[in-house]
Amino acid sequence: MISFEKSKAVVQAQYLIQTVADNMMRPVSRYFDEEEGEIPWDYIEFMHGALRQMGSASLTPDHEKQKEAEKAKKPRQAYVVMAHQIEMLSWGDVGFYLCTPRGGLGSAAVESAGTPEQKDKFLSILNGEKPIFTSMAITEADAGSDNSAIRATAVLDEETNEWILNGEKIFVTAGRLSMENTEGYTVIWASLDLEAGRSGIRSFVVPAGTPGFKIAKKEEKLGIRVSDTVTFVLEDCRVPYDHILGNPKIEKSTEGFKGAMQTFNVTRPLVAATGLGVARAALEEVKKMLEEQGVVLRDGLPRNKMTSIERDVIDMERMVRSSWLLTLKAIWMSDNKISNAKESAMSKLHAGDVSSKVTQKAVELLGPMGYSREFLLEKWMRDAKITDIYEGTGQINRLVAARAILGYRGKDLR
Amino acid sequence: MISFEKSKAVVQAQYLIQTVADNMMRPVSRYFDEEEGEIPWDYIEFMHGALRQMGSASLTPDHEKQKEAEKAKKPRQAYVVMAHQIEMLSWGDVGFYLCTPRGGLGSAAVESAGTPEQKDKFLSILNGEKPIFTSMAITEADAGSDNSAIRATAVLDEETNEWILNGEKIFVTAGRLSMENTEGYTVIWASLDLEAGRSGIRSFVVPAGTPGFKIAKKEEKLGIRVSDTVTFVLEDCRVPYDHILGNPKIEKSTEGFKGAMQTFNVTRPLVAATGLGVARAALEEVKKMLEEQGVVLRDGLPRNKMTSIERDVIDMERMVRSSWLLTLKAIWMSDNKISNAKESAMSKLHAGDVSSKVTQKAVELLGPMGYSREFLLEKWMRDAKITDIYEGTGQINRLVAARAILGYRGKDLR
Amino acid sequence: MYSFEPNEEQKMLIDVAKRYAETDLRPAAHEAEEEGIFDPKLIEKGWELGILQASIPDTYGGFGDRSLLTSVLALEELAVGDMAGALSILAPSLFVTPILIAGTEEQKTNWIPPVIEAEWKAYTAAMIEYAYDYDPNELKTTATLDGDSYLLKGEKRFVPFADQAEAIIVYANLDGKTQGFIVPKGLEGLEVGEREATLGTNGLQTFSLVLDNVKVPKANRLGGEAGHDFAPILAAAQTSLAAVAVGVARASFEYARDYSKERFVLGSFIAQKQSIAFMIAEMAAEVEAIRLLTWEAAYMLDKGEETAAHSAYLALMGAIDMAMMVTDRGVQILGGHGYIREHPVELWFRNGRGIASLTGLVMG
Amino acid sequence: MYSFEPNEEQKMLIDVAKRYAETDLRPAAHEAEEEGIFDPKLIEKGWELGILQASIPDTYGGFGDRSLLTSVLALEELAVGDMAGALSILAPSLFVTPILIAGTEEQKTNWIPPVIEAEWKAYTAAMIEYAYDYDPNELKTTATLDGDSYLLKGEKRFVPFADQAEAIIVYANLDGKTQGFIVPKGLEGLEVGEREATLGTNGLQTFSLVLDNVKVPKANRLGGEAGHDFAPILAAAQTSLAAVAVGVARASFEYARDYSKERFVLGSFIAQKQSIAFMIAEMAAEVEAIRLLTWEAAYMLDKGEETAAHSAYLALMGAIDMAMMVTDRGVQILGGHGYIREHPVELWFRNGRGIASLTGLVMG
Repeated sequence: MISFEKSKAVVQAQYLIQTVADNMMRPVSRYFDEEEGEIPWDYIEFMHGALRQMGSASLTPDHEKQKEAEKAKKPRQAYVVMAHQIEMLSWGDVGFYLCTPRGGLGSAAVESAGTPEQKDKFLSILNGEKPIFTSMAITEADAGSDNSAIRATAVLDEETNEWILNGEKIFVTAGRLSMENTEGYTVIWASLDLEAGRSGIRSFVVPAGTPGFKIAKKEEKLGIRVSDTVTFVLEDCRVPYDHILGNPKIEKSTEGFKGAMQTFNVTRPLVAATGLGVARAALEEVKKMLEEQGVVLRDGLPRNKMTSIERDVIDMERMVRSSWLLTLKAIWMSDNKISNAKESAMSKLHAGDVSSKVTQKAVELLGPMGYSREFLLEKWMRDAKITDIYEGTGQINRLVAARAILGYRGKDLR
Repeated sequence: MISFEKSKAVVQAQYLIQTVADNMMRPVSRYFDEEEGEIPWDYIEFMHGALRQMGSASLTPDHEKQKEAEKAKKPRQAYVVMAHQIEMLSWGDVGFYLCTPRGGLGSAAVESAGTPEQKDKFLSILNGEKPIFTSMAITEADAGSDNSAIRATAVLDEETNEWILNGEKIFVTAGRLSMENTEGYTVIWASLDLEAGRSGIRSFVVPAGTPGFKIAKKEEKLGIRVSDTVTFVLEDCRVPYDHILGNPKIEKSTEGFKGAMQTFNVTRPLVAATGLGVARAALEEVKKMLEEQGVVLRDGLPRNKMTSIERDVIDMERMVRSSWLLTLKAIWMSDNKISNAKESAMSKLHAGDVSSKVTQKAVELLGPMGYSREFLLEKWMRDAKITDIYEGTGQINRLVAARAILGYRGKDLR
Repeated sequence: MYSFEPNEEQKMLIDVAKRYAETDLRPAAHEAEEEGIFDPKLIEKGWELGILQASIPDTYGGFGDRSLLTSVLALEELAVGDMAGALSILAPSLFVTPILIAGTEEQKTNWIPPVIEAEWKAYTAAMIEYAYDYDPNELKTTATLDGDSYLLKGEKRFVPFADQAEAIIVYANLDGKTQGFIVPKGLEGLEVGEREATLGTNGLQTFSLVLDNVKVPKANRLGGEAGHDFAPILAAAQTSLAAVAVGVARASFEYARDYSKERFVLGSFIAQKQSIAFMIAEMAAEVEAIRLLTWEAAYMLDKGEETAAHSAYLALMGAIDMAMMVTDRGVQILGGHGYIREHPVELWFRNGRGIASLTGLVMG
Repeated sequence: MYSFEPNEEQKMLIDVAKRYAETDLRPAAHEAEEEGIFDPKLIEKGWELGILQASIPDTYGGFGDRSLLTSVLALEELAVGDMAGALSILAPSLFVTPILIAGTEEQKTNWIPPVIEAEWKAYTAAMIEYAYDYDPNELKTTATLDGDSYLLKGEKRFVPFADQAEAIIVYANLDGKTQGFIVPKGLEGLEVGEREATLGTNGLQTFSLVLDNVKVPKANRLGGEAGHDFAPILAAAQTSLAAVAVGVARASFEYARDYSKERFVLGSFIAQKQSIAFMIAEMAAEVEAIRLLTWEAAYMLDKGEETAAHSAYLALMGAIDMAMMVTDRGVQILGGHGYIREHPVELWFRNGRGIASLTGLVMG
């Protein structure tokens, strides 16, 4: 039965996180934007403690609870709750969200592709006393957003039963937090056999402090400056055999790779949610600031009776809302195990556009005030732009969505 | 020296044509739109007579005059004048413009690719007592806008020294006017050797009444209904040897084909001009109708002080004007023999977008009045849409422009 | 808890509407548009699907409770078939639904059953006015109290089936507020004008309607003496029009998608070109986004949520641009073939532009 | 007769500006932005190119006649190098040009030569105000006649080099009309506020400026007793800003174009993908379209055509959206690389958004 009602879990999560956002993010958003490289420990410690206490409201869906719900034939909503959490955290400050411990793409990869044993091992440590970060390293300098072009390698040393990883990964979000500032881990995508193409690609858990691993470079960015983005170099970096996520054998089919790609069906709408959180922040701030300047935004007028500003605000509002519904539907499908390659890519490409347009328009609507760093509007415009870039650019997501819509495979549409 | 001043020739042409538009086009625009298939003989006869008298203001650039100007080192402006004529005719009614005798793409092809003898022969007949139409037939059912995929063939019968043409051409503008209603001709693109690809493609003049030629189908269209669009079928259709435009030998290079493609460098901005004429008509009508309804359109406000309508009108205005300047520059380059593959494709893709957007917005701005067939706004929206489709869709023109910008050849970017 | 899955009843209705749209509406659409009339037999067949009847309680001759969400789901499917056809079939809803929403018990009992229980007959409504700034909340047609009657004065446009209507709900400005009035046929001063000629949707017969001090009994004011709140009626109209927009856009998207997979040029299908494929991906995303926005508005209206009217407004605002963007691309993807009337994309392109101006032409 | 070819003199100036932009401005841009200051030596070097001087008659120390078109051509080239750098170099033009356009002979003789004949010194203007609806034609800063003086009251923002300015043209609302006033440094009530921190263009040092009843002699009103028409000044500001927008956008377009031809992914250069190539084609077309619109405005202003002010306005309106569209795509085409500050596209993206709000920050 179609319903647009928020569950209690969602309402509660939103309420809690909004309080955090108001008190621990927004007041220091500007500071950490200007002081790129500083780590927001206050926020990290607080969130770690809070998430530990909340348990089920963790930013990583609790797969045990999901299973229980499944058994009890109750509707699953872990991902939907998570999407709301992420949206609200990003409404607070998307850079801070990316500095939220316990979550991160590394643990999401484990959750989605790991065996039950791996999940126990790699997800439970998130719940320790000290905050822990995880990250995921896919992109390589020459591969762009195309994950099938990965050149990092993993070779099994049969004597020690260890995987030997070699390669370089760029643009790793929270790479420093996961591997240098906390005792976390990263999930590295590498190939078991370069000749095997997609079918040879697997992901490997590499814990902080593993010999042969190092951080080579820290990027200075347009936005989300509080969140670190780094380059990893792996030189004969060894991890135990059971650190491979998924099937260690190369099958002729590309099922393994496809399985790994499933992760994206979850993460894409979640990334969409980050951008839409920022966009909503910008929309609300614009309305507030305009109101403070004496602008009355009338409701319900036909377009030909509106002012230009009223029209922009209405356009922003419907863009944000419709894009959010698209995102919710995609992630709801994940909760309900409905195949959603198309919907997740669509939500990402749509939210990428919407968050860029809305935040850029927000700056314009406040004139010189929008252009000033006195207000956060300009920051949000910089922050939001990443939505259309990471986890696959808008172009990659159009490719993925189009393939799903047209029933094409990679070779049919490049 | 950069100048945006209209020459006297332009001003005069605009004045004359506006009078024609006001008196002979606009009053019957609606009638001929509703009565698809009827031929506007009054307009045709009038224009033929008028153009005959005017001589230099003919819709086909007078290549003799161009040569004279060249010799005298005077600036050439025949194409610029023509672009203004076409824009103003299309401002009147673009369907009528397409029913203007003497001009047409057939004669443009002769002008651009013919030998001096061919020009004398095929251009002078336009100046006869009775109106004559010409057309150009390129598109084939399976080739889309890609002209290198032409499958129509031309074989030389060495005994009779005639070309034997076979094939089918669709979407021929003014095909019926040129081949059935008047004693005109069409220019058929065909291949001398299907194996030779682009380098084998040539164009051939086929006069009305040539045996083996027939009109197979007449299209009913979204817009430009007064102008006929037909399918040609050629079955062993024979034309004399000297009806081939350009070099009859197949060279290894694709120079021949490229030469033929040069025609588009002239025709693309001219087609852009048709769309921009319609767009200007819509813009002016919107302003007039809004004024009649008591709307005051203020000038010079920053966007954040405008009404939604004021902003739309300003946007329309700057789109039309900037697109027109882009078009003028491209066609000015043709007059001055500056290579303009990039500029001509850019003007076409830009005007295709602009004329669609502006005319669609015009309908919206008048609310239910815009949706009614009482006014011409809805017709212009239908008429304008062809701009982004014929003479290469917006997509093809993006390809052409991108190749020119990137220094790519066809194989580098498909 | 969120859910995006229609219930069983809705799925059945969607199915029925979809099948009818495919087998009856779509094949008849082109001729209906060209001839300016939809075959009455097809309208009757559509009426018999019971889409309107399904959301009228049995007290008034129907067989279900009103759910705008359910109506919207069916409406979208019908509009995928043909917009003019969908609007023709559901014209009586323009009359019945406002009475159901805002009428007195007496009005409901008197007026709804004769419409619902019979064959399709022309019942309709007159909301649209002829101005660039047409605004249902600020109509130029006026209602003035005159003893025991209201005098209606003004001109309405695009009134479906006005020429044969048994009764029409006329919306007019009464002291600054929009109110609906039940106007039976034959009243003095009620003049049906010319058949309208429009950019699209010509299969739906609409007319201008002049009200020259038409005298309507007080009892015919929607909601009786006390009148009614116009907001939920307008919101239903906006949401329904948004659903129609989604249907029209979906039709264009699906047609262009399929065409692009079959159109082979120069060694590949055009869908294999990024330029076409990306357009298609964007069309799909935008259709789905506005679709969900429309669903949400309908859901909230059904629940009577405070911000429901705003949601309906938002959905329509989104639908206006979405429909134009998608139907324009539908034509563009077909290229020259999109410009000829053999393919339906050109009709959808024309219908698509209507969404901006046609609030009040449909109500689910 | 139309022509799109600059004359010889213009070509030379374009060449000079382009070379300086390439070899000096562009390499310094990143550091200037990060440090918030442009190397004064580079500014001095740019000043010595004589771009402003070339459009000041020799009577006032320059070596040419004023041609906005010529200035616009040079300005675009400088802005291709760096927007903040271009604005820094030409800050004195904010002071000189309005005097040249609207000043009395005495004002011209007194004020122009000291600026023109010397090394670069901080002369500037204060037009921008801090409001969502900032409108040069309706300023909130006021000028009131008080005996032999005008009292200026209000707050200005984004005033280039206000901290070191020898003199500033302050624009204020005098009886509903915008008028410029020459305000030398050191007047009582003239308070330079904080260094501004902005989204982009941080290489240009700007400050807020509070005018607390600053007393300016009557003779310092631009145009003297009779005042002046503000329209040509505003039009010059709009056209110049549009030219800067074209420069910034061109920079982004050219960089993304070159990058896309060098970035090899999965067996092809990204420029060989239709999605990238089409973006590039659209960027090129839009940049060129607004470029010509800007040229036309400058040409018409030079000719003193009646509709010139409207053309300038139109050019800026077009430039606002063009700059944002193009610079956003510049980032997008570089993908992740576009988001890091090693590549300049992110700076252009930030500068690009400024065009909407910075009328009065540049005048050629």
